[in-house]
Amino acid sequence: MSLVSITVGEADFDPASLLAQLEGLGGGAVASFTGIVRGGDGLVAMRLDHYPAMTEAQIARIVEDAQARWPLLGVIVVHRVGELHPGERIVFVGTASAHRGAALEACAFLIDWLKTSAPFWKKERFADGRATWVEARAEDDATRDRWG
Amino acid sequence: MSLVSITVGEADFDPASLLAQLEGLGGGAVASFTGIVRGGDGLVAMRLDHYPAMTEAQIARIVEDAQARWPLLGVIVVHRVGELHPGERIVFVGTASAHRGAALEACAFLIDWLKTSAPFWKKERFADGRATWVEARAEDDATRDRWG
Amino acid sequence: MTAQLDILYFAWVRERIGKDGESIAHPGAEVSVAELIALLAARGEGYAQAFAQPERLRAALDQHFVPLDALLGSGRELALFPPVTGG
Amino acid sequence: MTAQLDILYFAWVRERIGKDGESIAHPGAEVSVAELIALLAARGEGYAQAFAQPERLRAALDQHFVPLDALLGSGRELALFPPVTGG
Repeated sequence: MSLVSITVGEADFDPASLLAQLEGLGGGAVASFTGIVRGGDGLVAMRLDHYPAMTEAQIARIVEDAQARWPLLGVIVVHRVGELHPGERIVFVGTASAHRGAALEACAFLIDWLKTSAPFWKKERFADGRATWVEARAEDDATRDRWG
Repeated sequence: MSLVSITVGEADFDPASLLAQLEGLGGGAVASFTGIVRGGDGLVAMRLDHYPAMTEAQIARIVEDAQARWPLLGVIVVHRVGELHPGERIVFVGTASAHRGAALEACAFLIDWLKTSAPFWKKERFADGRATWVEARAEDDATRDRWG
Repeated sequence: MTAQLDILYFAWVRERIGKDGESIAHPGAEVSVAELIALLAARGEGYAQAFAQPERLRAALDQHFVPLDALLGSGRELALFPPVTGG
Repeated sequence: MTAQLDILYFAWVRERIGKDGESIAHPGAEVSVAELIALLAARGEGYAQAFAQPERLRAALDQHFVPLDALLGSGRELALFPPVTGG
């Protein structure tokens, strides 16, 4: 049995308590990634839409893929939706394993797949009034595809 | 200017406050790795020795190598020494960047190099009274060397 | 009783069409997602704009991603959207 | 005044020799780390045990890692130890 926790919602989260859960699983290695709304270019806010009926199930599939590849003691994924501002957290991926390579690689795998294969869409709003949907980047697909 | 913080000492640390420092640097990506003493096999305690006059300078060289390879906004390394017990944290590596690949790869690079190229030595003490120096693993050198 | 197909729209597909989704009479198991998109594109101005470049669309059938040449089969929920941009 | 070389021992090298380090008269710039290890091995039982398998040793000269065939040069501090096991 390993810990799997997937949360999709508007609320912020506390990376410390998530890390503490992973540290308590008895493995020697905990890795994490936190994505944050970047400011600059006049960005005022970002809105994250998603496909509620599908999102958590799809993230669970990605987590299962990671578990099939690496011996993981725990995986925590939190993905926020709704209105977010520069400096706010968007996403957290944390992994625990007995092996540092497994924890680090699974963490990178999970964020690469979340970016390209979970039903979220970002719309950016700028100080000059523009509001545009973020375009998917071929580079992100290529990064994901290196996992083979 | 980027944040570089290197701490070597006996005291425990709080990953949350370290992550908070990295999250505040304005990048979109924060990655971390925490190493923890694994129990099992009757391990009672571990002692970490180091080469005080060299340790921080050597870690600083490893951090400089990482900065030369990836555009990093911040790097925090904490490595504990002295007596540690199962479940206690040994090491923390945290990175911040505008790019998730840079943050994740630099984090993995730093822990791989810390394992193989910083002057620390672990001695394990077991319930049956044995106390043995941990042997370096060729596998760790190979993992480091994949960074080329 | 005729089977229904629930269609959901996300991101700029939703904005251009002006609604979150709709139910239609199921067009048939042998109809592909791409063929359905072509049918929908004829429904009006917003639809035409949303579906002008099918290569920019992605789809999920019963909450699993599918390629646009997938057949609707016995699927009951089809979502149409641009490539995802989460994370 | 004869130059000194401070030698430091870590981990099982320290334990076998039974001390943290010592100062010796600098053996000369042209002497290699490996040659100095061979000299030290003759100092007694603990030294002989610590240095029985030089291939298991690593070295740092003035706080930089060096290979065992490095020359001491004008180095003032030599540390001898097993391969590191931090992280």
